Amino acid sequence: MTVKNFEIIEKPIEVDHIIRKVEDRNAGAINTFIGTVREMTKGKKTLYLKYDAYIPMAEKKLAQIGKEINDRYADAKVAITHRIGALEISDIAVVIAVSTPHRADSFDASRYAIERIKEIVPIWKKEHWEDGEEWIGDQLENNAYPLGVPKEEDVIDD
Amino acid sequence: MTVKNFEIIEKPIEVDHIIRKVEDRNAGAINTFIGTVREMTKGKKTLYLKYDAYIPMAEKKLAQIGKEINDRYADAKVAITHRIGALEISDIAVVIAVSTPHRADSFDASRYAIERIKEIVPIWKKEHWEDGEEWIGDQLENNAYPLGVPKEEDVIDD
Amino acid sequence: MIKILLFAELEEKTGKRELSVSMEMTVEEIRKKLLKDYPHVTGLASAMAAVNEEFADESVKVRQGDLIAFIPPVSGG
Amino acid sequence: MIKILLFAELEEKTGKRELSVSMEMTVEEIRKKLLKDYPHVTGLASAMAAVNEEFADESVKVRQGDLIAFIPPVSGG
Repeated sequence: MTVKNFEIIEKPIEVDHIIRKVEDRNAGAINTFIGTVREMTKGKKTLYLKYDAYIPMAEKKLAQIGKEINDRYADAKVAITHRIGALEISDIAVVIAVSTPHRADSFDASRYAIERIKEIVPIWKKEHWEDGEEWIGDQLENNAYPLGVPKEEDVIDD
Repeated sequence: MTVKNFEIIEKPIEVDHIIRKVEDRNAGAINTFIGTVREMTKGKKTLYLKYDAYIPMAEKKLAQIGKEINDRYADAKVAITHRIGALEISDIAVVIAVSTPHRADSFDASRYAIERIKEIVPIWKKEHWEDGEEWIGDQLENNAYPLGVPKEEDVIDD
Repeated sequence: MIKILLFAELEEKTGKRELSVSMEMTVEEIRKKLLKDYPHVTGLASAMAAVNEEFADESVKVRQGDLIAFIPPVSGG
Repeated sequence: MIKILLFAELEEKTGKRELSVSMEMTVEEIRKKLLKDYPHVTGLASAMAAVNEEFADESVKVRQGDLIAFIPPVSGG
């Protein structure tokens, strides 16, 4: 079976499975970032989320992030899986695992990965609240908006 | 069954089990730091490690680190388990899991925890190489050494 | 034929995930055509474009068989 | 009685994990006594001390029933 280190899936993500992909005899550290569905954001109660993706491009962009990490951090191994579809509160949306020989790099590379996901990976989240629903956009405020800026309520810092 | 969030154990650590301890409806992020046994350190090949601990004090100090994180990061949940005994290459020595509402805090708190472990938690590692063995000391270089400094080869930055 | 993909609020507001045009055009020209067809979908103006799964500038010429996607601000993670 | 715990290289070099003294003394006095009994265990001089599982200064008086531990530089993680 081929192991895919950069994947978009529709089923629940098994964290252990992602961690196993980055195990290495010369790793001294594995940092794992798990993004989960939070109930309250700025006083608003989320009921559930829907994620959609441009799957082939999203997997390519996740792999690109992995490559960027390999260029920056010696001997890093990276695996990223993002789930799409309907997610409930506390469900895992994304798991990033990075192993490196030394611990500082594992933290920095994992952080780098989640920030890059929010910049370049074509995945979208639609929040469903009690009183409505909305596609959430641009959580970084640093994309190009040639014709306008995102509304304040769109900018979520999670 | 009582859940112990700060534990020294002698059996393999199950990462999923530690992550489950910090799940929370208002967590948007869970950062996990996993410390593993690395084969090569500064060109020297480790065969295996032995960890020892002053168990009751070590568990108290882990809990203290959890409290320090709660004081610094709003709504954080923390769990730390450290394994002792004989560990092979790639075995997991420590798992730190921190959940927070927002991602930046989860990274910072998890990093804080591992640095503090290396400062205040009475756990010791003995490295076994092909040509000898040694208790490793002071990986941070900032403890008090009233009567001498650690030898250079003792200072490992993992 | 050139296939056009729309996502998230672009898909929702146009009611289409997939469209097509027959003529070769630049990214900019395709964007303008879509904005003319769907003037209420203002997000089309600010969406990034990708040609064959790579982000592309406005000046890129989209050829027969190519795939162009309009990518509103992403929110994965 | 006061119980003394030694760990890692301190345990290994003295050959003892546990010792005891009968008289109440300060941390400093217990440390000096150990260094006199085990002069080759130089790590005793620089180890941190904990009384009843909390780090303690040299001046702390160790009472009957207390537990003092000498803690060489730690290396967990």
